[in-house]
Amino acid sequence: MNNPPDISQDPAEHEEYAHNVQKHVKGYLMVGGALLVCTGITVALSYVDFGSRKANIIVAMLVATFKAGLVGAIFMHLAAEKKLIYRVLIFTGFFVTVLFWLTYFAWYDPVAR
Amino acid sequence: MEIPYTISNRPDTGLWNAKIGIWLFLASEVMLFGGLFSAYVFLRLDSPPGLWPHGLLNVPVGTMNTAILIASSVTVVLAWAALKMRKYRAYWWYMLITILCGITFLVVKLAYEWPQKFEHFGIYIKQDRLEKYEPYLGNKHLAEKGLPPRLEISGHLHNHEALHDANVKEYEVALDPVNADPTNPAMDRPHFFYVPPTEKIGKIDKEDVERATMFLPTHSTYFATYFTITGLHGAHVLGGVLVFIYMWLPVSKKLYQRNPEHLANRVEVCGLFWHFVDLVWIFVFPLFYLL
Amino acid sequence: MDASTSLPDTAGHHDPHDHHAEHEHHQLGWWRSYIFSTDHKVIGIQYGICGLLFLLMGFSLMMLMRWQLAYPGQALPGIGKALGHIFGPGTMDGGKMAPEFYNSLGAMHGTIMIFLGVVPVAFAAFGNFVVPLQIGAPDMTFPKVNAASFWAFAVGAAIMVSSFFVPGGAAKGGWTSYTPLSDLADKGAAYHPIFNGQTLWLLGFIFLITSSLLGAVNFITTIIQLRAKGLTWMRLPFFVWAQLVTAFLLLLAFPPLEAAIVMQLMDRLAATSFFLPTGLVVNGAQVHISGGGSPILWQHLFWFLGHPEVYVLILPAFGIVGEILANNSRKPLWGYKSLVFSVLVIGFLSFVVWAHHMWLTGMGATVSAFFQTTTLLISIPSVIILSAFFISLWGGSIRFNVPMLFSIAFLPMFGIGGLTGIPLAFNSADLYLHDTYYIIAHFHYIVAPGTIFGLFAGVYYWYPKATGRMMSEFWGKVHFWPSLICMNLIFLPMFLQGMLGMHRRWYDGGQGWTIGNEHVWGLSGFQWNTPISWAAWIMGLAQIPFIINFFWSIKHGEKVGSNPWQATTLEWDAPSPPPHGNFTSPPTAYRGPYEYSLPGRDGDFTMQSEPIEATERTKRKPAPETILA
Amino acid sequence: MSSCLALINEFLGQPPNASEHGYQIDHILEFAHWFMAALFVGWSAFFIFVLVRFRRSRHPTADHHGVKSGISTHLEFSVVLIEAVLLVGFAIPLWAKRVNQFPDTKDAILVHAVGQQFNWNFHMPGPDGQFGRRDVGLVTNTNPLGLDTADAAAKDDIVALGELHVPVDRAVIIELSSKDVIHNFALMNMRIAQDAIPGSQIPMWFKPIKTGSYEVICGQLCGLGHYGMKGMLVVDTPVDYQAWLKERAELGGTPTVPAPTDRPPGEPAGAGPTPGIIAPPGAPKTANPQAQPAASPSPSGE
Ligand code: HEA
Ligand code: HEA
Ligand code: CUA
Ligand SMILES: [Cu+2]
Repeated sequence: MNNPPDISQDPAEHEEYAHNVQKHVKGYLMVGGALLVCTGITVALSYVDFGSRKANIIVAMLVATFKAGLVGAIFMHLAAEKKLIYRVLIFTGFFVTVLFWLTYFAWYDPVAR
Repeated sequence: MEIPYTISNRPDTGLWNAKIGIWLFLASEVMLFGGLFSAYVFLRLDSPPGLWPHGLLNVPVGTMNTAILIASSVTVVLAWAALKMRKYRAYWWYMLITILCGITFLVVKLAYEWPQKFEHFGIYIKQDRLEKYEPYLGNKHLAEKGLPPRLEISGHLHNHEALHDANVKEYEVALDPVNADPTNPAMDRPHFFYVPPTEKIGKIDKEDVERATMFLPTHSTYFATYFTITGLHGAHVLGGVLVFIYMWLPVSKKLYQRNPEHLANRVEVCGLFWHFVDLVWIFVFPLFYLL
Repeated sequence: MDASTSLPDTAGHHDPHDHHAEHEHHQLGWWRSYIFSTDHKVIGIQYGICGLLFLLMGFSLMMLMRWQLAYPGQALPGIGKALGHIFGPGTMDGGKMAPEFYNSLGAMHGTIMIFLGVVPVAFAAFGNFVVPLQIGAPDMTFPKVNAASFWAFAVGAAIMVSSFFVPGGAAKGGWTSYTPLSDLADKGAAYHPIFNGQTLWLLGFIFLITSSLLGAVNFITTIIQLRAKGLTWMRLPFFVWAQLVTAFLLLLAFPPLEAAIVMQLMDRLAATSFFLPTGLVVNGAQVHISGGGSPILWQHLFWFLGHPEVYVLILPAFGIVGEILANNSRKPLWGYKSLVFSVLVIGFLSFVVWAHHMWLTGMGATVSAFFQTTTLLISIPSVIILSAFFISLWGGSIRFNVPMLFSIAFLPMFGIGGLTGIPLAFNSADLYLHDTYYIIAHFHYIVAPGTIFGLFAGVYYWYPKATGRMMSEFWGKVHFWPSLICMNLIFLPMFLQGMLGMHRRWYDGGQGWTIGNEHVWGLSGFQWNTPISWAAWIMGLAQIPFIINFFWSIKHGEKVGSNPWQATTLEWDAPSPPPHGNFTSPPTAYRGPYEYSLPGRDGDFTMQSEPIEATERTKRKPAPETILA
Repeated sequence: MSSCLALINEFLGQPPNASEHGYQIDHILEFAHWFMAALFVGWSAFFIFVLVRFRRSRHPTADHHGVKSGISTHLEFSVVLIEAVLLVGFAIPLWAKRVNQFPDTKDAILVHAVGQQFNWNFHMPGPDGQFGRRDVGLVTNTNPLGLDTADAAAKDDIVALGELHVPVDRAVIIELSSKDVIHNFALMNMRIAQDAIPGSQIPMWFKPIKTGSYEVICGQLCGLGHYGMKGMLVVDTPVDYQAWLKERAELGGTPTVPAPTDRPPGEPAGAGPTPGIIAPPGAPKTANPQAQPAASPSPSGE
């Protein structure tokens, strides 16, 4: 979904503009609801035994990532942002992954006999 | 010459300055919490079986706090939208709700959750003395079920003098349900609702104790990460609240009258920050409360 | 999609802050316009002076250490006793340096040089002063944030320096502050729980990091948003590119260290065990902590910053040298595109090589293979950059003024430092070289005769822009030659010491060790310390002409116009010194940054702001620009 | 061939190698150094020529375009190529051998080395080949390793402070750990080094091929005594080695050198845990005469 356009300096257009934003407001409320539901789901799932704790962690992280996605995409308008910001975030994402993955990897692969 | 693009977009980037600024700042924030979370992973992987506690935190309260943060995130966008629609009153109310949400979150954390931990007492038993406390630990039962062993006996400390008085030879603890009735299958998984310690008093010889502390950061790497990350997160919440208060005060009304779009931009920028704080919590909550 | 995009930027006039800014230079008193100013030029100069003073300070600490290394255990004549009183008991009692004071000096030398010296000068000072001018901007995008950044730096620096005077003295764990050592250091009866060296080091860092982050955000936004009309990305001066990448390195590499620092603070203040494993026995006594932490975790988080940081030290120098080479060889930088490309690649790769500082921490075959590969990969762009610089000189008409002297000296010096990085990149070779003076020599060749010379070059080059006056050429040369010679006398022998196997952070200068007494080139490893130290002290003297020249020229230097070097980039359009708001009228860029000696024009330089004439279009061939050559 | 290569390392003062794998490491160093030298000389020559040829007085008007050939591309590729060869051909396999192909523990000498401020403790399993149990709870000045004497396996264990003997021509596997902070067990002549990190036990191996005694350097800043943290590795003939084992065995689990307790110079009274035992530089740690470094005044001037 798109972001509400910036208001124009011209008061004449103001009417339908406000209306335009109004539409988005509904969306925001829905997303909020969705997030609350997901929170409930996360809690519930943590009491379901998926066999191993690993499995439980993975499931919980998937839900969390989904929620994070919603917040980012809708509340933070990432669904439709400028290229520039995407670029910055892609690099950041990459480096943060590197930080996680490589430290884990280094932990996982020590000198051994 | 004035600094251009403080309010309106630079044509070729399609962005105004502060918007880029905040996103760059958030990028660095991602790396900051990235560092902390990678530490969490590192330490959790390192911890031997039984040494990474579970179910010590108060899930319903945590859930409530999560809900509060999410709600506040919604109200922030609404506040921003209201400004876009030039409805100052609505903006004012949404902002107020946001602020209150933020404050509630902080109060719950600092005045309720943390203190509840601080007064809880945990005792790690020496490896070679574990059998002696089998009635409190129920490790045989756990072993049968293939669950990690319990190394800690927790509850409320009765004889506080034991902490500093060397003559007191044992700790008397009002046991947590888990230790009061360890073999009860209901205890295998953490409770949903917080259950206070039972009346049952457990006695533990100091000789058999590996370490005994309140649930402070020093208690374990688990609580160390928990307090550090939630603490830092709390600091962010506080910062957000303060800025929001500033933008809710009459000062910003003046700015609104002078140039509503400018106020809208500011709210958008702080909103982005607030959503990020919310987003961090979305990961903190399951990692510490549930898993 | 934005209605307002199309509209002229009128809204700005309503904004109170811009109003405020507009009035600033009319109304503000001395304090607001010179001390608490938000003008990027003033802030740049503030950063510059502080940074240079800190360089001097870091150097002075090192000159002290060099005494101990050359004459271990002997009382420092003259000032020795006095220093003992200044730094308090247990530091230099009777002029004799105590081991932990040596460690303090070492750690603080590293910290001060890197974080209070080079970063503020190379990134903050030149970045602040030059970048907005070079992109034709009136100021930084967020002037207030800019000022905040400087004051955060000032606080952090104050904390760092003050830590010398708390009981027990400044941090002793090396600039790397490896845990558990620094977790356990400076604790106990003799130390204050908070006002002790290590804790203050950590606290100071939090401010320094904040400062860098604010600065980085500001730089990037400025470069993206405030480029003058017509100044497209490929028309940016190379220096701006270098600063942009540097800013990104600081922005994304510092936070993980900040996280680590918060954790170490917790370890020290809240008795957590982030970096402390179970079962520590220190000095015969068991340490009572929960344990379960990991010492290696600190190293990962530290070097995740640490390596990008070293490129933070060199990239601005690359930028400065590039500008000056082009200007004084009177021809464009050769392979501009490949230069830009290389800088970007360096920036990117520097995030995936950090573990090459941790070869000996018990790294498995796979991980080390990965990091060896990336480390070698990252050396390639540096090779490309240096080659491009060398080749740029070919066919030039080279002027040997002081900025140029320092710049051309930079090239081989960096070359040596960089090349000696290559054996370190192979962990099996590093097995032998790790933690020896070879490492010290490796990186000093890069940061001292490299970066520091780059900074000197920059100071001499942009000084007239900042003050409207030149620094003295003669005294500049008196500064240059001894510095160049001494630098090499200092650091070349360190390679020999390193190959001998002499290790760093040795309070006794290797005197007590067999290898320290083996001979190479006529002197024993230990004896080599003496000529090195003398060279260092003489180089100290060689800085005096610079310092005098620097301050004297402010009032008495030869007055010059806005473009004394006949350079092409936009900053030379602004009057010197530039007024508040920099440009009398918003500049426009019509061409690339280095239009020197254009064929078929009388002058040997054409400013970026000169419109392209019809005659030119036909005559002009595009300069050869390919990615890899 | 390799001898002339070797010149450069000797020329730079590298002490002779005394371990089986050492020469491979030296090869990489030699190779790298020649490579660097070539680049440096080549570029410097070009550099100086350019500076002279194109100085303003000699070449008043610059040429806007400059070099057109892609020569540098070839140069850069050759750099890449050589680095690649060094990496894939030498470095990676060599490291893999160090960390993945440990010699069979049956015919290797097994030692646990435990670093502490500022000394090395060595623990050998003795005839039974079993390491006795160690417990930090039992650590005392006379029992620096906290060896559990009650444990049967510990009965015949050999504990030595500061000095380790090994027989020549037999692989040695040293498992490194530390009691307090990170140290680094560096044997320059053996071309081997490895961090000793508290909380983890990291193995490292080499095969000495020359008898003699070699200093063990602590290659990681570990506090104010770091510079004096010296161990001694004595490579014996098999006969001498047996003699030493016997002598140690008689002494039982206790270390010969009584753990020193004197506080280091200039150390604030009652300071925290970090400072510990400190050996004045030059102080011999062993009876072995060769091991004596040239006598020298202690750094604190006494
Ligand atoms: C600005 C600082 C800087 C720069 C740019 C570099 C650049 C490089 N560094 Fe350096 N390094 C440090 C600062 C720097 N380093 C510091 C401070 C330490 C020690 C930290 C500590 O432990 O305290 C260190 C330590 C260090 C180590 C760890 C050693 C150890 O602790 O065991 C390693 C290992 O791989 C390494 C490798 C490299 C490599 C491969 C490069 C490459 O990027 C180099 C690439 C450059 C070239 C290949 C030169 C190319 C030039 C030519 C080909 C032209 C030659 C022409 C002439 C000479 C005329 N460095
Ligand atoms: C940017 C980084 C930087 C710089 C520039 C330097 C510069 C120098 N360093 Fe530094 N050094 C380090 C970073 C740096 N060092 C680090 C990180 C370590 C490791 C620390 C550790 O062990 O943890 C180290 C360690 C180190 C050691 C090893 C100590 C040990 O291991 O025991 C030695 C030994 O000689 C040394 C010497 C020198 C010398 C002689 C210079 C000289 O080149 C100094 C040159 C400086 C100048 C020429 C200053 C010029 C400035 C002015 C004159 C200002 C003028 C002022 C005004 C105009 C206002 N350094
Ligand atoms: Cu042990 Cu340095
Ligand atoms: Cu590095």
